[in-house]
Amino acid sequence: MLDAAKTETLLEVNNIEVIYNHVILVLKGVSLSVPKGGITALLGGNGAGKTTTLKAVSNLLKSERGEVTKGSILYRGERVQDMAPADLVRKGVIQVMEGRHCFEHLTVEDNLLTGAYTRTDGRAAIARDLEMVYSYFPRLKERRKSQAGYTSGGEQQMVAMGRALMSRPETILLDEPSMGLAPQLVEQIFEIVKAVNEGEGVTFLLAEQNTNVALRYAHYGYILESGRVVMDGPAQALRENPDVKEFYLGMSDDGRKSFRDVRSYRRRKRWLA
Amino acid sequence: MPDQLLFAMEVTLNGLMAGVMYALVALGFVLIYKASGIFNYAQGVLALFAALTLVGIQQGQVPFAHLINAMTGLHVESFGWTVPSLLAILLTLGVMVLLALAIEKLVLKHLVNQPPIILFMATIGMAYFLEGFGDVMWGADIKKLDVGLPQGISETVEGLTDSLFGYGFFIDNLDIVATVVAVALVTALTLFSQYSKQGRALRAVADDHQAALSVGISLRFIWILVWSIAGFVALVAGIMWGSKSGVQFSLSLIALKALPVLMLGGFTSIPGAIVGGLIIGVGEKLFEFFAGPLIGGATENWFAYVLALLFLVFRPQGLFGEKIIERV
Amino acid sequence: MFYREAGDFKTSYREDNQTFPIKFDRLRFYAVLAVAYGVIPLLINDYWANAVFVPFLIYAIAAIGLNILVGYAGQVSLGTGGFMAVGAYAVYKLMTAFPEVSVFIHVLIAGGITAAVGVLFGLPSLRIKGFYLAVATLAAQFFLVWLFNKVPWFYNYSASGQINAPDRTIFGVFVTGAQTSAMAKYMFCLVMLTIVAVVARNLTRGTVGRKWMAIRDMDIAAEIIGVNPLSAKITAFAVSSFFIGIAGALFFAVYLGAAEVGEAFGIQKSFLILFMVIIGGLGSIFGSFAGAAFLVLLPVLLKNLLVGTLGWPTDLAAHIELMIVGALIVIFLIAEPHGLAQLWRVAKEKLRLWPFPH
Amino acid sequence: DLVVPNLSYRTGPYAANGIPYADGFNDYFTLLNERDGGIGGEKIVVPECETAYNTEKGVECYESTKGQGALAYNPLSTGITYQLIPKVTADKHVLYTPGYGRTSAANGKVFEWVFNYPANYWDGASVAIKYLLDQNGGDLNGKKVALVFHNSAYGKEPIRTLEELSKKHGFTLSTIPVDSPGQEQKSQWLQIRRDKPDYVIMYGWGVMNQVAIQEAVNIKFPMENFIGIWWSGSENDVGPAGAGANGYKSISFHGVGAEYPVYQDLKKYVFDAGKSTGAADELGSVLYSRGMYAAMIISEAIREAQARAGHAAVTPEEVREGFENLNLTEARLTELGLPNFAQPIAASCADHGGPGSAMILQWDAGAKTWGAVSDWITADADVVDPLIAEDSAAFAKESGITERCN
Amino acid sequence: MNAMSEGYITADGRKIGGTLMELRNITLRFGGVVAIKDISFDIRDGEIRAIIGPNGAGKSSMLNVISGFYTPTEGGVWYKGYQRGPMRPYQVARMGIARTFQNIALFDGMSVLDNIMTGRLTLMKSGLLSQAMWWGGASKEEEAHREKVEKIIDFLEIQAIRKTPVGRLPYGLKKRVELARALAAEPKMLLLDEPMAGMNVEEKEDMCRFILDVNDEFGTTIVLIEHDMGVVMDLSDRVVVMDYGKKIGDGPPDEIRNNQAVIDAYLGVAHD
Ligand SMILES: Nc1ncnc2c1ncn2[C@@H]1O[C@H](COP(=O)(O)OP(=O)(O)OP(=O)(O)O)[C@@H](O)[C@H]1O
Ligand SMILES: Nc1ncnc2c1ncn2[C@@H]1O[C@H](COP(=O)(O)OP(=O)(O)OP(=O)(O)O)[C@@H](O)[C@H]1O
Ligand SMILES: [Mg+2]
Ligand SMILES: [Mg+2]
Repeated sequence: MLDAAKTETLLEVNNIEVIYNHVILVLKGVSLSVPKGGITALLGGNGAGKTTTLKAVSNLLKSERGEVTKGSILYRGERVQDMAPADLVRKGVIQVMEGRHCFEHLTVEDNLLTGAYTRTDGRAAIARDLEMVYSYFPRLKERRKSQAGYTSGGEQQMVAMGRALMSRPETILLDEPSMGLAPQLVEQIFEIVKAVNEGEGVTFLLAEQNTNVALRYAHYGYILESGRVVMDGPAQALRENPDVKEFYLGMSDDGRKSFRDVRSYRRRKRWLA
Repeated sequence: MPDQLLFAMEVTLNGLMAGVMYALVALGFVLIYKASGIFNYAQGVLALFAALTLVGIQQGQVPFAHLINAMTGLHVESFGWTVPSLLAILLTLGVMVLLALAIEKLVLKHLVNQPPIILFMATIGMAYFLEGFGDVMWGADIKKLDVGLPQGISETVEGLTDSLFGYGFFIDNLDIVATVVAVALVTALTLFSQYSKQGRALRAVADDHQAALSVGISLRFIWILVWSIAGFVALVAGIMWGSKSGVQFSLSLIALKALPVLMLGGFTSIPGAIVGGLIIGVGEKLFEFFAGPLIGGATENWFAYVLALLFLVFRPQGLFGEKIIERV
Repeated sequence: MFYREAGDFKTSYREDNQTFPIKFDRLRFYAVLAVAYGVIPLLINDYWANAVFVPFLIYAIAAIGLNILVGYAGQVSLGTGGFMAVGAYAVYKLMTAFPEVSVFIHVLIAGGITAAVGVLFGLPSLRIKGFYLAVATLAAQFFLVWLFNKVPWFYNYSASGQINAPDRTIFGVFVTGAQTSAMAKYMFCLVMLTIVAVVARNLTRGTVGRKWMAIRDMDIAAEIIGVNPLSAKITAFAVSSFFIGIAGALFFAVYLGAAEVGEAFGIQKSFLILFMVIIGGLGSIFGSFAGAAFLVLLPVLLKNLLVGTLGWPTDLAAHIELMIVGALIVIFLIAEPHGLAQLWRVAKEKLRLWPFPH
Repeated sequence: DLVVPNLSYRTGPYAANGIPYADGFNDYFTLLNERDGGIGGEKIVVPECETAYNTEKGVECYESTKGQGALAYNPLSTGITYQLIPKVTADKHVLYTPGYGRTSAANGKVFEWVFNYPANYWDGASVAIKYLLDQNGGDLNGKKVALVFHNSAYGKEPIRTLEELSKKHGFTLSTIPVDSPGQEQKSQWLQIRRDKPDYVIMYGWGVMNQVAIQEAVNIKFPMENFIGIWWSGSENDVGPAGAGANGYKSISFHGVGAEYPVYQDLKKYVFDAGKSTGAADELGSVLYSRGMYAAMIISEAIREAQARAGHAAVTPEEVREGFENLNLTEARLTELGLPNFAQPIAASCADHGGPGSAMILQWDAGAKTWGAVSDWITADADVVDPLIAEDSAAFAKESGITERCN
Repeated sequence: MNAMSEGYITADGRKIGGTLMELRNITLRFGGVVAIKDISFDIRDGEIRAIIGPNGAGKSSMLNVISGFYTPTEGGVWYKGYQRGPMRPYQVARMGIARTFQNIALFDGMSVLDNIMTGRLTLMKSGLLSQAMWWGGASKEEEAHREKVEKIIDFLEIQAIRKTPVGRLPYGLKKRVELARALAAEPKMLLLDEPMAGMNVEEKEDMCRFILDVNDEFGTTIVLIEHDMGVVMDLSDRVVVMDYGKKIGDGPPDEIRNNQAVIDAYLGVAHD
C-alpha cells in the first residue's frame, strides 16, 4: 500500500472555485493532492463536481465557458492553470473524458493513434503500444477498421481508454472509466489501471461512480458533495466508514440488500445540510 | 464529325477547365472544413485579400496610403519600386501566415467547442472585417494582376484538334496552368491529409474539439497550419481568377461558384473538390450551351446549385464526403 | 430591486407559461409597446422612417421568419432573399390584378404563396442536413431570382423588368406609393410585425415549437420519440416562408416602392438576414428583434458618427464601418455565442443575483 | 449654400467605377468654388454619401440628405434611380441620371422631376447600330449582331430597341445574358466563337466588362467589331486584358482625355491646391470625365435657375426649371473649357432626354488612351421615340399621372 | 400463441400478462458486421425483461430494432399479436413504445420541462392554426398536459431543475430527465438502455424504485439493458443474454445466474 505522506505530491489542487457561464458556481473550494505513483479516487453523487474538477485540472474548462476563479492548481509544483491543454499533455497529464468523446469519423485504430499524437519515440514504439492496447481490448482489434461512430457504447469506452494509454502519460485523469462496460470488463479495466500503475508508475486520478470497485483499487479517496470535499482518507478507511458504506456501497449492517426492497424513499444524509 | 458533337466536345472541355478553376476555390473551403468543421465564409474574401496584397507588394504600393493621406494630408501612393513576381508571391504568403496567426489568436481560440453555426458566423465577421481591411490597406480600385502566366487561346490545342477533327478547339492557356496547379495541389494535400500524423489530427479536430484537446492535439498549431495553407490556396485562386478579371471586390464573390462544387464533392474531401468541380463545370456549361438559349440563358448560377442538389438527394454527404453518422 | 422573483409567485400553470413571467419584464414590455404605438408615430419623420424604423420592422419580420427555420427547427437556409422575392412579386401581381382588394389582404396572401414555395424548396431537407442544406437552399435563391428576372409575366412585361408599387390605401390612408406618410408606413409595418411576433411566439411556446426544437437538437431522437420529421420540417418551412413572404411584400410595397429582383432580393439579402438571426440569437424571438436592430442601426449609426460627426471621407468611413461591424460580430460571438438574446439573459441572471457575484 | 449631394459608391462590387466618377463629380464643384466662388456667388456644398451600389443604402442617403435642401440627385445606379423616382416626385427634388436610370424618363410630360439627357440606353443601342451601318456602307442585311448583356434591368434595356432595329435593318440579333457578377463567361464566349457574329455589342458593368473583354481576346474575336455601351468603356474595363484589348470600341456621350482647357484649371485650383478627392492619374479618364460632366450639367442648370429666378440661393423647384430650360450650346461649352466635349443640349418641358447622340471611341492599348473614331452620331428617333412614348405612357397609367406640357 | 400467454402472477404479486411483443428470427447486418444473428424471444405484458451481454453483443441494436430505428435484415416483429409492417420510428412511438438512449439523447437547447413535454407530443392534438391563436384550444391543452408532466417531475424528484437547460445538467440527472421524457408518453412499453450507467449506488436505488413503481402502477412493460448485475438480477422477471449477436441464454434471473455459457461469456464469476 502506497503511503501518501511519504511520496512526492504530483498534483495539487488548492481551494479552487469554478464558475460556468460567469454565473453558475459549481466548485466551492476544492482541494486535493495526488501523490506520485498513486491511484486517487474522486467519489460523489451526480452533479457533485467530479467532472468539473478533472476538467479544471486538464484545462478543458475554457472550452465549456467555465473558469477557475480562485485557488491554484500545481503540477509538480508548477502552476498549470494557464497552460494550453496540449502543453499539459506534453507534460504527461492526459484525460479520459466522460461520455467517451471518440472521433466519430475516424476508425478505431486511427482513434487510438491520435492518442500517440504527442509522442516522439518513433513508429515502432507506437506500434508496440497499439498491440498492447489490442491485447487489453481484443474487441477493439476486431473492430479496428470500423468508424468509431458505429461502434457500441462499451467499445467506444474502450477506445477512449486505449487512446489515453497510447500517449504513455505520467498521469491519467479518468472520468468514469467503467461507465457502460460489462462487469468483467470493469474488473479488467481496473486491473489494467493497477498494472499500469504498478508496472510503469503512472499516477491516476479517477472519478468513479462505481465506488465499490474504485475503493478497492484506489489508495486514497476524496468524496465530493455539491462542489465541496466532504470527506477524504485512505481508501481502506473510507471503505469502512459507515456512511460511505450505506450511501456509496449500498451496504447496510446486514450486507447488500436487494434493489427491489428499496421501495420507500430514504432521505440522503447530507454532510453539509 | 457533325458540328454539334464537336461543339459539345469543345464545351465539355471548357467546362472541365472552368471546373478546375472552381475547384481551386473550393479547395480552400474543404481544407478548413476538414480541419475544424468550420464552414469558412471568408474564403472568398481571403482570395481577394491575397490577390490585393500580391499586387500591392508587386507594384510597391504604400499600404494604407489612403488612410495615411487622409489623416496627415500627405500624398503617398507608391514606394516607386516593383518587386519580382516570385518574391512578391513569397512575401504575400508570409502575410497570409501572419493573418492565420492573427485569426487563431483573436478569433478561433476563443470559440473552441462552439457549434458549427457559431463558427460559421465568426467567419462572416472575419469576412466583413477583411473586406474593409483589404480596402483600407490597398484601395478599392481595380488592379491588373500579372505574374507572367500565359493567357489566351492555346495554339497547340487549336492546331492539334484542327488537324484531327477539322475544327480547332478553344482552350485557354491560363486554364491549362490552372489544371496543372490544381492537380499538384490536390495531390499534395491529399497525401498530407491521408498519410501524415497532422492529417489525422485535422480530422480529429473536426470531429470533437474537446477530445482533440484532451489527447494533446494543439488546436492552435492545427488551426494556424490549416489557415496558412488555406491562405496559400486562396492566393493561388486569387492569382488565377485575378489574372482574368483584374483584382477587385468581385473576386471575393467567386466563393459562390465554389459552393455547389463543395456540396457535390463533399465538404470534407480534397479529391471531391476537383471531381465536383469538373462535374459542375461540365454540367453547367453544357446546360447553358444547349438548354440556355431555349429558356433565356444565364442559367449557370442556379443550374450549378440544382445539379448539386440533385446529387445530394441521393448522396446527402456529397460524392466523397464523410458519411453522416446517424446513431443513437 | 430589479429582477427579483421573490414574492412573484405563480399559482397556475397558465401564469407560469406567460411570455414574461417576471413582473418587471412584463412592465417593461408594456412600456415598449406603448412607446412603439403611442409615441414614435407622433415623432417620426421621413428620415427616421425610411432609414431606420421601416427597414428595422421589416427585417425583424424576416428575421423572425428565418429564426423559426434556423433557430427553432435547425434547418439552415440561405434562400431568404429568394423567398422575399416571392412575397414581393406575389404582392405586386395581386396589387395590380385586384386593385379593389385591400393591400393588407394582399400581403397576407403573398405570405401564403411564399409559404407554398417554401414548402416546395423545403422538401430536400428531409435528406439533406446542416451546411449541405444551407448550400442547397441557395439553389432556391438563385433559381427564384432568375425566374423573376426572366419571365416577363411576373413584372407585367415592363421594359426593364422593374416593378413599381402602385398607390394603395388602408382605411383611406396611403400605405404604399410615393404619397405615403412616414407614419402610415411605420404603423402598417408595426402592426404586421406585432401580428407576426405574437403568432411566432404562440407557435414556438407550444407543441409545434417543441417539435421543431426537438428536430433541431437531435433529429433522430426526435423521430424515435414520435415526431414526424416530414411534417415538422415542412411546417417550419411553411411558417418561416409565410413570414418571410410578408417581409418581402412589405419590403417592396411599403419600403422600397420599386424593386429589381437581383438588386433587392439577391444573395446578400439572404446572408444579411441570417446574420441578424445568428447575432440576435438562434431560437429567440427577442433575438430576432435585437439582430435586426443591430444590423440595421449599427451601420447607420457608424456612418453618422464617422462621416457626420468626425467628417471622415465616405470611402474610408465605409471601409472602417465594415471592419467595425465585422469585429463587433466576432466580439459578440466570443462574449456570448448564443447571441444578443443570451447576452441579455445572462445579464439578467447577474442582475438577479446582484449585488452578490454568484 | 447650394447643396448637391453626391450619392457615390467607393466600396462594394462596383467601387472601382464609382470612385473616379465620384471624384470627377466632386472636383468639378470644388473647382467652381475655388475658382469662381461657387455659382452666382453662392458656394456649393457636396455632401457625399456612400451607397455601395445598394438600393437600401441609396434610400438612406436620399433621406438623410434631402432635408438639407438638396437641389439634384445623381445616384449612378439604375436600381436606386427606380427607387427614387416616386420619392423625388413626391418630395420635389430633381433626379438627374445622365446615361443611365429609367430610359423613358426622357419624356418630360410624364416624368416632371427626372432628367436624363444627353443620351439614354436606347439611344446608345441605336447609335451603335448606326455606326455599324456606317461601317458597312449603310447595309447590315444578313449581318449577325450579338448583344452580351448584364442580366439585370439595366442590361435588358437595349433589347427592345435592338429588336426593332434588326427588323428595320435586316440584321439578325442574338442576345446573350451574363449573370451578375459575371466572373465566368466561358459558355457565352464559346457560343460567340461558334456563332461567329459579325459584331458584338455589350451592356456590361463592373467585373463583367473586364472578363468579357479578356474572353473576347482569348477567342480572338476582332476587337474593332466589339462595341461596349458607355458603362463598358472605361480604362478599368480594358486594363486587365492588356495589349489584347487594343482596338476595342465603346460608345460615349462626352469626350475623354486631359486635353480640354478645363483640366488646367482643375489642376491649378483643385489638384495642386490639395483639394482633390482622388489621385491625379484619374484626370481625363473616362469615368472621371463623366462624373465631371454630370457636375457640369447640374451647375449649368443651377446657373440657369438662378438667372430665371433672379436670386442665387435657388430652391429645388427653381432648379427643376433650370434643368427644363437648360440650353447648353457649343459656345457655352467652350467657355466652360470643354470645347467639343459634349453635344449641345436644349431641353424643354417635354424633352428631358436631350439629343441622344454619342460618338464611338477606340482603345489604344499601346498609348493607353481612348480616341474618337467617329463624329457625333444621333440616335434613330423613329425607333427610340415610340418606345419611350409607350413605356412612359404605361408608367403614367400605372401611377395615375396626367401628362404635362400640353 | 403459446400456452403461457394467459399470464401469471409473480411472487411479489404483480400480474404478468400474455405475450405483448414477439421477435422472431431477427438478423441485423451492417455491411460485413453482423450485429444480431437469428435471435428470437418474446416480451410479456407487464413484465420487466432484461437484455444483458458483453459490450458489442448487439443489445442496443436489438432495442433499435424494437423501436423501429433499425429494420432487421431478416426476421420480424410481432406486436400485440400482429406482425409490424415496415414503419418509421415515429409511427412505432405512436403505438406506445417509448425509450431512453445509451448515449443520452436529450434536446440540449431546451429546458428540462420542455424536454419532458416533448415526450407528450404523440398525445397532443391541437393543430397549427389553433397553436397560432393560442388562446383557447392550444393553451388549454398545454395546461392539461403540463399538469401530467408536473406529476412525472414530482415522481422523479426533479422539481428543482424544471427550468434548467438540460445541457448544463450532470450526467446522472440527464439520465433521469430522459426517463421522465419517456414516461411522459404514457407508454405501453418502455425501453431502457443502460439507465443506470454513471450512477452511484444510492442513485441506482432511486432509479430502481422509479422503474418498479412505473411497472407496478401503470403496468408498463419494461425492456431493460443494464450492466449492473445486481440491478438486473433483482429487478427483472426474465433475462435474455446475448453474445456476439447470438442468444446464449433466456430465462428467469436465477436460471441465468447459473448458466455456464452465460458465466463464461459475460459474468466472469457467478454473481450472487
Ligand atoms: N457547461 C456547464 N454549464 C453550466 N453548468 C454546468 C456545466 N457543466 C456542469 N455544470 C454544473 O456543474 C455541476 C457539477 O457538474 P459535474 O459534471 O462536474 O458533476 P459530476 O460530479 O461529474 O456528476 P456526474 O456523476 O453526474 O457526472 C452540476 O450541477 C452541473 O449542473
Ligand atoms: N449502424 C451500425 N453500423 C455498423 N456497425 C454497427 C452499427 N450499429 C451497431 N454496430 C455494431 O454492432 C455491434 C453491436 O452493437 P450494439 O451497440 O448493439 O452493442 P451493445 O450490445 O449495445 O454493446 P454495449 O454494451 O457496449 O452498448 C457492435 O460491434 C457495433 O459496432
Ligand atoms: Mg461527471
Ligand atoms: Mg449498447
